[in-house]
Order: sequence, then structure tokens, then C-alpha cells
Amino acid sequence: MASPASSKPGEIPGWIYNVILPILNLLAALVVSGILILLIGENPINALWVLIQGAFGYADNIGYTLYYATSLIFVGLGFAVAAHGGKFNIGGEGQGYIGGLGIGLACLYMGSTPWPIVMLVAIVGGAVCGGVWGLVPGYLAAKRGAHTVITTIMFNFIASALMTYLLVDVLIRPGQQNPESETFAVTSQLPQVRDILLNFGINIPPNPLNVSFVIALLCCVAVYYYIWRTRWGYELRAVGQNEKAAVYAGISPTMITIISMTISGALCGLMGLNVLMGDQHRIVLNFTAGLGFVGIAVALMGRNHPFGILLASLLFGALYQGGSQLSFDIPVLNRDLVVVIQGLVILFTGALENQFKPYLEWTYRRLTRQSVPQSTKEA
Amino acid sequence: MDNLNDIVTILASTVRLGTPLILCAIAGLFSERSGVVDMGLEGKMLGGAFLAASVAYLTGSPWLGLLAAIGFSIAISMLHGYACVTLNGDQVVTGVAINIMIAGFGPTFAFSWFNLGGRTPNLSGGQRFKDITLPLADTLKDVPVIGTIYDGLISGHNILVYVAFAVVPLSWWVLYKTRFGLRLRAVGENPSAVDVAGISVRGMRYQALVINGVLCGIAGAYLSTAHGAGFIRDMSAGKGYLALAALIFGKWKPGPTLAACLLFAFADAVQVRIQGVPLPFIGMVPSSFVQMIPYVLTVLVLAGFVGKSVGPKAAGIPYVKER
Amino acid sequence: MTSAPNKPASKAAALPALELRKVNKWFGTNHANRDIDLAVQPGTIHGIIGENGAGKSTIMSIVYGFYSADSGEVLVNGTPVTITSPKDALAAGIGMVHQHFKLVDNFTVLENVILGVEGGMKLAAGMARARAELERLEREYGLEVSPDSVVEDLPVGIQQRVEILKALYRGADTLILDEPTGVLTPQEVDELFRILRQLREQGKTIIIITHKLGEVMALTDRVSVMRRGEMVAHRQTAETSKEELAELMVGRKVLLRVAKGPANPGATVLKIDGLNVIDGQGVRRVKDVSLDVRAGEIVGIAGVSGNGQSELLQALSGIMKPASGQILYKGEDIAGDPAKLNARALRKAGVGHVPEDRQREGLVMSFLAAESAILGYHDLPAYNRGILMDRDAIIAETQRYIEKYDVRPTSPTYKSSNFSGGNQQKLVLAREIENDPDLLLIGQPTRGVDIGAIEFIHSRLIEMRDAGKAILVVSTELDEVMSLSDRIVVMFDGHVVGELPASEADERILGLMMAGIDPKKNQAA
Amino acid sequence: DVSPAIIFDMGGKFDKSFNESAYNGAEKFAKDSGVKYREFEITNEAQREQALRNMARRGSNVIAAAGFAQEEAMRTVAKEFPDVKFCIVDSAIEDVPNIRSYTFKEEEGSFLVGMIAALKSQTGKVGFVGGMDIPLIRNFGHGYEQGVKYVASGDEVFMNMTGTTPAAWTDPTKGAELAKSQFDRGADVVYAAAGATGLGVLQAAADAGKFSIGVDSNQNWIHPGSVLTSMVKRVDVAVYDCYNSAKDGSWKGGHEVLSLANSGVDFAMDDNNKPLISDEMLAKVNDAKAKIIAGTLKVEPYTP
Ligand SMILES: Nc1ncnc2c1ncn2[C@@H]1O[C@H](COP(=O)(O)OP(=O)(O)OP(=O)(O)O)[C@@H](O)[C@H]1O
Ligand SMILES: Nc1ncnc2c1ncn2[C@@H]1O[C@H](COP(=O)(O)OP(=O)(O)OP(=O)(O)O)[C@@H](O)[C@H]1O
Ligand SMILES: [Mg+2]
Ligand SMILES: [Mg+2]
Repeated sequence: MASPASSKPGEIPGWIYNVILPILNLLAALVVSGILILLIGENPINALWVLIQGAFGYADNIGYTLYYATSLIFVGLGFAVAAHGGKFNIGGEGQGYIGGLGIGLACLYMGSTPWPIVMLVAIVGGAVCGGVWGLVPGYLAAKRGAHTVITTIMFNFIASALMTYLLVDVLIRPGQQNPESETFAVTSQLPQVRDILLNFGINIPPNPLNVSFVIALLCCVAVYYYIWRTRWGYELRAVGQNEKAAVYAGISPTMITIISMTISGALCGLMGLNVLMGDQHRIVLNFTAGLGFVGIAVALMGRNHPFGILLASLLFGALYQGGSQLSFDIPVLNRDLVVVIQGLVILFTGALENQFKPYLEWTYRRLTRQSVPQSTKEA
Repeated sequence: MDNLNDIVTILASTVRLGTPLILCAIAGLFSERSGVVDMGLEGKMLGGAFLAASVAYLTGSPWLGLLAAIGFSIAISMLHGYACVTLNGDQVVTGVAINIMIAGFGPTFAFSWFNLGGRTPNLSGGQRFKDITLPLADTLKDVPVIGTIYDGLISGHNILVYVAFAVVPLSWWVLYKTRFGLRLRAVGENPSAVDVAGISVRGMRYQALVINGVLCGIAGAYLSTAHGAGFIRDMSAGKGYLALAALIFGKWKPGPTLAACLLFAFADAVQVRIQGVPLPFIGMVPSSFVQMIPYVLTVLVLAGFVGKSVGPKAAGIPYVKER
Repeated sequence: MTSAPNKPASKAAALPALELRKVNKWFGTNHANRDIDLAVQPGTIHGIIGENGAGKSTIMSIVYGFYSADSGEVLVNGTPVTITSPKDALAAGIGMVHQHFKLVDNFTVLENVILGVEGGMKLAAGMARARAELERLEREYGLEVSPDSVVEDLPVGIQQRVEILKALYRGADTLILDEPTGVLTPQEVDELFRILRQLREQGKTIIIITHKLGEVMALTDRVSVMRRGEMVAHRQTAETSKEELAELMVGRKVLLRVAKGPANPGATVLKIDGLNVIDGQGVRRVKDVSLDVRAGEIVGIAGVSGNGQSELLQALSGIMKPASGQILYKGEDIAGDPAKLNARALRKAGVGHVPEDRQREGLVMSFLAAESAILGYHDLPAYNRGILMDRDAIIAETQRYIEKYDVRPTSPTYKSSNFSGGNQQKLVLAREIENDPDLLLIGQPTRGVDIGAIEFIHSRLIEMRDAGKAILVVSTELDEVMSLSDRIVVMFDGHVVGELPASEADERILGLMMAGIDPKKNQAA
Repeated sequence: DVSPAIIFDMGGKFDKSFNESAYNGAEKFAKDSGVKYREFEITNEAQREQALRNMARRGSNVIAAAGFAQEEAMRTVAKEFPDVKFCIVDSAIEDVPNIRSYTFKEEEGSFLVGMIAALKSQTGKVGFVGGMDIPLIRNFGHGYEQGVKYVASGDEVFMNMTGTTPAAWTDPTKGAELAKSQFDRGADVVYAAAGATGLGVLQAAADAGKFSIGVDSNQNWIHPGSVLTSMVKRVDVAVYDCYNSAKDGSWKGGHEVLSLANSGVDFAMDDNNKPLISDEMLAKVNDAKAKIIAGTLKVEPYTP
């Protein structure tokens, strides 16, 4: 008789869990949203179509979808790195905001330097500023035991107060009402995908998708390698999973916590690359617009895995963009309803993710005629 | 004398600002003590605020509004329970989902019920909880010190403020002096110990979530029918997150949690008071920096004096039977 | 607190206190219990033995309602019962002490005992009643526990008493104990057995799961053997032998004591002088300990757990900082040099360390076996290529460990937590031994491991000794210390009580020394 | 044929103040002319350009946007659609021919309500509650303070800002608390320039039996007897003007300043607050108003 654990003939294949289940969950979210839309007196099928078209229908819509996804990828990755190290970083909003300061300053003061150089400096600037905003809570957690949930929330508030001050009293373009900085020199703006395509004679409507999307993808790859393929990632995960074992293995949880929170903050800090350097071309008030919080849900839905985060970011990018198109085309389905739909999607795909699992397993076994007996408990 | 007056008014402000934090933080205390992390305090409170205001407006009774708020918050808590306790879903994701959903839900229904945009109509007169003047407050008013404190700080709040302050000792009593409390503390610490003792882990967690819903509902009603006068989109303004921070700050214990809430509120009250006032030695400080004070103070206190806070061991982990 | 009517134990033809008929249990595709039949006579002590993973804990968890069976019948005193939750089991008079304690660490003993049977809405009254009842139980059974101590501060032996008290307090007539002796010292085991026998005298029925055949022989009336999910044999204890049981369990002949030649000690590898260790609470745990370990010998440290052995091991492996004293490794004092006395540097310098608690320290349970198999060695060049780790090399190395140490299942990409305790232990041992240390520190080499695996682990350690390595073993298991060590050091209350060659050691002398009495000195005095 | 559209800023169209006023302008135009309009509410920065462009692409030919934050986006999109008429409120754009921009002299209106506050105050202390500490809000406060000092140079003005995140505009309980703290310090009139947060300020004043001053729209009706007046900023007029001029063909690009002189800003008088403001007070305020319009009384704007 074979050892029971080593060969598992009746095991449910991975794609059932990784493909079918999420799709079912998404459908459930859409069904509930559809019911809401019906209650409001609109045609849910039509609304769904508008939403999908709005997210993927045209080149510029795809551009917007990917643009939102870009920001979410940065924050999601940032959250994931800290999470693997066992720390809960809900400071993505503030780290992104302060990171934007670093990016903005790089762009403002590099004048007419070519963009690739500015971008490198900006990446450093964003990473350093965001990193510092993660390092301090990390340091306080490691050395003083201060819980990161509290400190990072506080740092979000501190960041917004600081940025309000800087934008209103220091960086503001003199003589204007809007609390925003000077516009970056054209050379220090990130090329948008549209401009790149124009060089190849392809003309798509304007949209903010820019080369930082590539940077975000590179970050996905880098974070994947960092977490799963390097000894530093190994140490990070060891600390996150079992601090005692890490100490036993000669790994210092203190150092790991500080480093991981710094990296986490740095990744969140790169969000400004997309929003400021790629789209707004100046530092504006509250440009993070809550994405730092949604990034947490993105990371958790993506199981803190870069590939999962990429998918979850795309889903959310699509919801943001499709949702805004929805409220544009069907004004009754206003932005509040779109927010409800986003919440429903998180609820069904993230929180209620297991609700169809038993049924799905049962169905699979039925379909493949597994001989494993069902729980026929004695009455 | 004048100084005392100043202090009393700042403290009274602390009490008013602290009330929703206290209610939410204690709500979080019950759910987290049972092992369910609650990031959804913000949403539950906001939902409660919406229902309280709507029902109070429609019926003219803040009490019915309060009931509706409690009912609605409990319903959301049950959804929370269904996702996290029954289906073992991720507790943090559920909380985030609740927050986002409710943020859109209130305005959507406000719009369809009142056609006023994401608001309810303003509540007036009997639609709100009135401030209560305690017996003798007026008589004692002019007694130095004691009278000032009694009249200015202790008397003159609405009923929900007193409820919030009563909830703290009550929950201490429940937590440490009753069977329910014993089981609650056990289930957040080691659910399998509770399981083998013949107590339903899920049952305990659902019960804790009901209490959680009740308290969040009261907090919501406070926002829209007692402290405020009507529901406005996003009116919880991050108080749920702050309450969560206070709960952690207070190490999941009622007394210290109360203290943490009051510290946050006090720092905020002081912040309000010193905005636009030249500070000694420093002079005029931009208001943004003054507004930072509560947050910086919190970080300093946390890092300097409080140290590590370790929560209930099983919080955040779905209960699966194991050997 | 309902309890089933208790049948007098004297009646010969009494119905079984507990009977199982054709019970089956699946975990996914794993048939953990297969048509289990079992009858336990009232007023007897019934042993259940079997290899790691044979399904013992599972079948008892079913009886206790912690798991539910997929099919089969459970009868209590001849009546079929439906047990779907521990509540039903308690109502049927069944109590259980689990393999891994089910206590709330930060509760007092009293709180743990009354959890679930508080006797009223308010605690105070129930607590008072429980306190009185607890005193009665303590008196009656000699189970001494201070009701107001917090459980996490108590030694495991006492925690076990709390578990037993819990079951008795609930009026259990049938008491199930799952590997109760795995973490106990000999004295504590004796104490436990005394209590169990006393319970039997009073007509209670006891079912005990254990890996220790000596205990089976000494304690039980009947014994049932499980293998791979099935009941393979039932015996009257009086009519069987250790050897037969071992063979029934493992399916082959087992050496109960590994043969070992005399040691050839060489140069001193580790020398400790006047070492003191103070723990996080400021308590001095290790007090002026001096000892040495030479190449080619195994030194055993015996002692009741909690007498400083753990902290000694932690200090030697660089996890805890010593307060004073010398640690000479290969002649060099490293005690005062944090650059040398830390877990990472020590490993590089050739010190291997098998921690006492494999699950909390030795492995990361959520890691793959291959990842756990390099814990602490993860930055060796062999496992890294530039900045990336070399997965193939890591998996190949783990595969090698798995084959050499007969780890089951045999997949390096299985999650560490999915291995049974014994197999987890083998993985840790393989890692520390195969990195070929000059000095190996081992805490509790075979805790909870079945006899087949013990045989293997012991022979591997002796092989290592014979290859000229220095080995320091800390174990609370006297049998183990005596069969492995060449020299035995006994610790009590942080001090070294004395040291003696293994050949001069017997249970009586060691037992005295572990209680802090050095017979030699006493004789002299 | 006009096909109008409007884009609201982040506060949303029902913010009871600025955006709502714009909405009222659009509604009025729709009612008067029978022409329907498109609308959109911004929720993040990237939507600004997108919304403007969407409107233009779908055939809207006169597009109004509320809020200075739309400026950059509008410049960009206006260049893409030279035939579409764009209007922006609260921003001064003079160099794009197809943009018509409106700014308001909030400081002038605020000056007058500051006078009313000072005239009404018994304690010589008045308050101001702003949303976020940004130039626009400082401009309200700056004018207000000048008005107060114009009446009584010794009077004290308490200035408080609600917060530094967008929640600052939607936090009525915080607004109430700020107002209460100002009352505790002796203020008896408080002016709210804080969006929906201001509702809390007005409520607190009504609860405490003190006076408040509303902003943007006429908020006198919210608590009659307590709301002293409102500093109305006729965003609705701007939006209406934008659409109407496009309809009758008189639309032209450039910058228009709305002030007391053209009733772009004013203080609100109606039946709700008539009993609160004595003829003597009214006379003083109207006198100052005339002087400001005549240019003999200068109100300094806040310059960032
Ligand atoms: N919770 C569980 N999930 C999945 N499989 C389980 C679970 N519990 C037990 N098993 C399976 O049941 C089988 C029997 O496990 P059990 O714990 O009963 O063994 P055991 O005989 O008690 O071993 P040991 O002597 O090591 O304690 C194992 O092979 C394991 O695969
Ligand atoms: N959750 C699980 N999923 C799959 N297989 C499991 C799981 N838990 C245990 N197993 C398998 O069960 C077998 C034995 O498990 P078990 O935990 O009973 O071992 P154990 O020897 O009793 O451990 P210990 O010595 O700590 O009591 C192993 O083959 C292991 O792979
Ligand atoms: Mg077992
Ligand atoms: Mg086991």
C-alpha cells in the first residue's frame, strides 16, 4: 500500500481553485450588482456591457484600465513585501504620497535632462521618500514594539498634513489658486504609451498609460525574485512565518522588519511615478485618492503574490475605469453605486472566496466519478 | 479660574470627540477578543449613521433611528461573520470590502430615498438626541471648581455619550466577570480549547459580532443623530481606523482602550484649540503642522511608553480543527 | 455535568465502556481510519499503540466528537450514541487529554478547568464552587495544582494535570489520553501512572495512546495495535511482550536498544566554564555550569525539564546571550564575543543545533520541506548562485536527506507542516547532521517519535560519534540519555549536580541526581 | 444648437455649497431653455481629462467645469477640441481662445459677512471654520478678517481648519466641534467655508444659540434664526451664463471676474434672516458694499 500522503489520486486539480472558483466569485458579485442595478431601474445586462466596454472596449479605455492598475501594482507589491515579513503596512497611502514628493522634486529640479535619467533619479527619489515613510514605522516596530497598524495610520495623516503644507506654502506655483507645483519640464515627463505608438504610426486616443506600467511589471518580477528566489526573501519569509525559527537560523527579525518596511514603503512610493510623472506632470494635492487603501485589498486578493497582485490590479483597474464609464453613460448609476459594485467584487472574490468551494469540489468529483465516499455520517 | 474653564471646555470637547471612538473601539474589542479582526468598523459605523439619520428623519424619533442603526450594523456584522467565521474568509479583506461597500451604499440609498444627493435631510428638534442637563447642574454651576467641572464636563452631553462611557465598565465586567466573557477571551486566544470544552467556536464569534454590531450602530447613530444632525457621505472620516488604532494601543483591554480613545480625542481637542494661536517660543505655526500634533503625539507615546501590544493570539486566523 | 451511569468494574460480563464498530474516516483522499473495531472494558486501562500517522489520534478524536466519522458506530456502555461534538462526548461521560494540550495559555488553572462548565451566567459563584471541587479532586487523586497560577507559567507536567483535572471535573467516566508521557519526566510519568491506576480503582475506564512500550507493559490491561489506519491486533498485556508489540506496530523486527561500541574520545571541542545565563524575565536559569565535550563522544544532559538545560542549549547555540562565564569552542573563548557567539557564526564555525521544539524553532511549518531543510544554511554558497538561490541544488540536497533518513512522504516540495512529527524530526536531524558539524547540540532528539524512527535516529548519532564528532544531547528521557550517552551530566535548578560515565548510571541514581541530590557527595558527607 | 455638459469636482454635485451651486445653474438653464445637459462627477485626478474629452467626443459643445483643479486638464483638452466651448469656474485662464474662465472675488463677499459678524457679535470675538488650509479657503478667511477689523479693529478672529485630507470637506461632526471650541473661547458668530463640514458648524451654532454664516449657496434657510447670512458665490450664475451665452451666440473666451459689482458674490438677505439683521447693520454693510463697488474701499485678496 502506498503511503497515503505521497500519492493523492483524487486531488482536485489546481485550475479548479485558481481559475474556475475566482470566475464563479466574480460572477456572483456581478449578479448581486445586477440585482442592485435592477432595483434602480436600469438594465443590468446593458450596464455590464457598458462596464466591460468601458474597461476594455477601446484602446484608450484599456489605457486607463492599465493606468489605474499601475498604481495599484506598486501599492499592492509594497503591502505584500511587508506582509511576507509579518508586518501589516496600511501606510501605502502616505508612503505613496510622500514618495510622490521625492519623484516630483526630482522632476522639478532636473530641468531639461532627458527623461530616462530623470526617471532613474525619480525612482530613487520616490523610493527613498516612500522608504523613509515606511522605515520609521518599521524601526519603531522592530525596536520599540510599536504596532505598525497604528503607526502607519498615523503616518498617513502626518503625510497628508505635511504635503498640504508643502503644496500650499512652499511648492505652489506663485500666483495661482490651485495647491499644486509647477508643471514638470516636458523632458522630465514619462512618455505615454500613446506617444510611443504614434512613432509607429498608430494613433490611439489620449490616455494616461505611460512607461511606468513597465516599471510596475518589472517590480512584479523583481519582487517575485526577491521573495521567492533570493536568500534575503527567504529570510524575510522565515521571519514572517516563524520569528523563533528565524532567530534559531541566525536571522535578525529586527533588521528584517526594518528592511522590509523600508522596501514596502519604497514600492508604495513609486506610485507617483505613474500618477505624477506619467500623467499629472506636477505634484497635486491628494493624488493618491485612496488607492493606497485599495492596494491592501489588491494584495490580499492576490494572496501577496506578484502575479496575483497583477491580476487583482487589472481587475480593479477595470472596475475603476469601467465604473467611471458606467456613471458617465448611465448617470443614474452614479459614482456611489460604482463604489458599491467595487465593494461587492472585493467581498465576493476576496472575503467570500470559499463559498462555492465545497459545491465545486463536489461537482468535480461527480463529474470525474471519484470513488471517494461523501461524508455519510451516521445519523 | 479662567484656566480651569479652558481645561474643562477642552475636556468636554475630548469627551464628545472621543465618544464614537470609544464605541467603535469597544466594538472592535469584542470581535477581536473572539478572534475576528475588524477592519470594517469604519463601514459599520457609517452604515449605522446613515440608517439612524434616515429613520430618525422619517419617523421623527431618534430612538427608532438608533434601533435601525443597530439593526443594520448587526446585519453587516453578520455578513462579516458569514464571510470570516462560516466560510473562513480573510478577515481583513472582508473589513475592507465592507468599508468600500458601505461608503457607496449610504449615498446611493440616500439619493433614492431623499433625492438630496448623498445626504439625508437635516435633522431638527426632536429628531435628534438632545443634550441632557444633569440634576443640580444649574444650581452647582457657580460653585468653584466642582461646579465648573460638574456643569461643564460631566453634565450637558447627549445620552449616547453617557452610554459610551457606561459601555466601558460594563464590557470590563462582561469580559472578566461573566461566563460569556471567559469564553470570549478563550476563543480569541485558543479556539480549540473552547471547541473541546463543548462550546461552539462559531457561535461565540457570532455572538461577539452581534455585540460588535450593536456598538457600531450606536456609534453611527451618535455621528448622525446626536453629535451631528443628518447623514453626509463619508462622514465617519476615518474614525473607524482611529478606533482600531486605539484598540491596539489599549492592548485589547477596556480600560486602556478607553484611555487611548481619550488620548486621541484630547490631542485633537488641543489641536483645535491651538490652531492659529501663536505658540510660546515657536510663534505662529502653519495649521497643517498643528493638525499633525495628535498623530505625532500618538506615535511618540506608542514608541516611548506603551511598547509592544500583542493581541489575542487567534485573532485573524480562521478556526480550522487541528490536532 | 451529566454522566452516564457507571457500571461496577467487577462484573465479568460487563458491557464494554466504549465500543467502536467499523469506523471509517477520510481526510480528503487519505483513509486515516479503516473499519476500526474496538472494545474497551470498563474499569480497565487500555493501551493503543502504532507508528506515527497510524491513525490513533484520529480515532480517539472521533470518539471525542472533535472529528466526525464518515461511517461506523460508537457505543457507550452498550448503547449507540451520536457524538458530533465534544459536547456530546462530555455528555456521554467521555473526557480526553489531547496530544497537543488544549489549554488557554494566559488563563489560570481554575479558568481553564471551568471553561464550558461555568455553572451560571456570572463567574464568581461558579469559580468558588469549582475551587472547592478542585480541592476535593486534588485531595482524592493527589493531583496537586495551584488553581490561580497562569497556565503558561507552569511546567508541562503540571499542564497535563490541568488537562486531567478538566476531564475529571466534567465527571468523565472514560478518560482518553493521547501520548500523555511524551513531554513528561520519569518522575512525572510515575506520578501520572499512580493517578491513572487510582482512577481505575474507582471504576473509571482509561484509554492511553503511547509510543513507549515500557509504559504499555507497566500500565495497561489490554493493548490494541494500529498500523496505517487499521486495527491490526488486540492483546492482553500480560500475554504479550515488547518485542511482539514492536513487530506488530512496524511490521518488522525492531531493535529496542541500539548496539554501541565504546567511545574513543579525542580533543576537547567544547569547554564551558562557570557559565551563567539570565532569561528575559531576569531570572538566572543557568548557574555556574562547567562541562566539556570531546570529539568522538556523546555527552548527555539529563534533568527534569525547566532546570536550565534549554537555556544552556540556547546559549551554546548563540540564541541567548550568556551573562558571564566562558565558552571555549575549539580552544577559543567566544562567550564575550557577539560576533562569534551568534547562531549564524556558530553554524559557519561547525556547530550544528537540533532545537528542542522542532515545530516552533526547527522548521518553518509553512515552508516547503526543501526550504525548511536549509534553514540556517540558506546562505551557503552551495545553495546560491549569485543573488538567486539555486533551487535545483536545494531540492537535490533535500531529496538526498529524504532518502537517507527515510522521510515520508518523499517529496521535497511538500509543506513542512504536512509531515508527521517524526518525519519533521528526521528532516531537522538530517539537516544538522548532514552539514557535518564538528559539534552537534541536540535537544530532545526523539520526542514524540515512534520506535522505528528512534532506532534509526540513535544509530545515526552513534555513527556520527564514531566518525569523531562531538555531540551534546539534552533529553528528559532517561532511557534515551542512558542508551545514547558516553557520559551523563545531570542538571538541577540551573546547576550541574554531577557527572558520571554512562556505565555507572542507572535510573535510581539519575533520578536522585535529577532531584538535586548527588549520591556520591552524600556518601562522602 | 447647444449641447451643454458639466463636470463637478470631487466634493460631488450635492455638496450643499460650491458644486451644488454649479448644479443649480445647469438645472436652471435646462429648465429655461429645455435643453438637456450631460454631467459627470470626478473621483480621481486621472478622470479630469478623460471626462472633458468624453464630453467633447460625444458631441457636447459647451462644457463647464467646476473647480480650479480642472485647469490643466481643460487646457489640454481645449486644444484638442478647438470648436468646443469650455468654461471653468474658479480659475483664471486668459490665453486659450475657447476657454471662458470665471473667478470670484470671494474676499469681497467675505468682507461683508465679516462686517455683519462683527456688528452682530456681543463678545468681540468671531470665528471662521475652513475645510482645508488651501489658498482658496485662505482667501475667504482673509476677506472675512478684513471685514471684521473694518468694523471693530480690536475684535478677535479665531481661524480653524478642519483637516488635511479630503475628509476635511465631509466631516460635519468635526466642524461642529471646531465651532463649539470657538464658542467656548467666546466667539458668538462663526463663518463656515468648509463644504459639507460647514453643515456641522451651522448645526453647532443653532444648538448653542449662537450665530453662523453660510457659504456659496444661500444657506439661511437651514437654521432660520441662527444663520445670520450667507456669503453667496454665484457659481450658478457663471454656469448659466456660460450656457446661455453659447446659446444666444454671445459666448467668448477670456477671463471674467465676478464680484460684488456684478453680483457674482454677495451676502444673502431673505425672510429667514431678516429679523437677525437690523436696519442699522444693513445700512453699514450696504455702505461698505457701495464703497467696494466704487473702488474706494479696497479688499485685499489672499495671494499664494
Ligand atoms: N486534520 C487532518 N487533516 C488531514 N489529514 C489528517 C488530519 N489529521 C490526521 N490526518 C491524517 O490521518 C492520519 C492519522 O493521523 P493521526 O494523527 O491519527 O496519527 P497518529 O496515529 O496519532 O500518529 P502519532 O503517533 O504520530 O500521533 C494521518 O496519516 C494523516 O494523514
Ligand atoms: N494537514 C495535513 N494535510 C495533509 N497531510 C497531513 C496533514 N497533517 C498531517 N498529515 C500527514 O499525516 C501523517 C501523520 O501526521 P501526524 O500529525 O499525526 O503525525 P505525528 O507523528 O502524530 O506528529 P507528532 O509526532 O507531532 O504527534 C504524515 O504522513 C503527514 O504527512
Ligand atoms: Mg497522534
Ligand atoms: Mg500525531
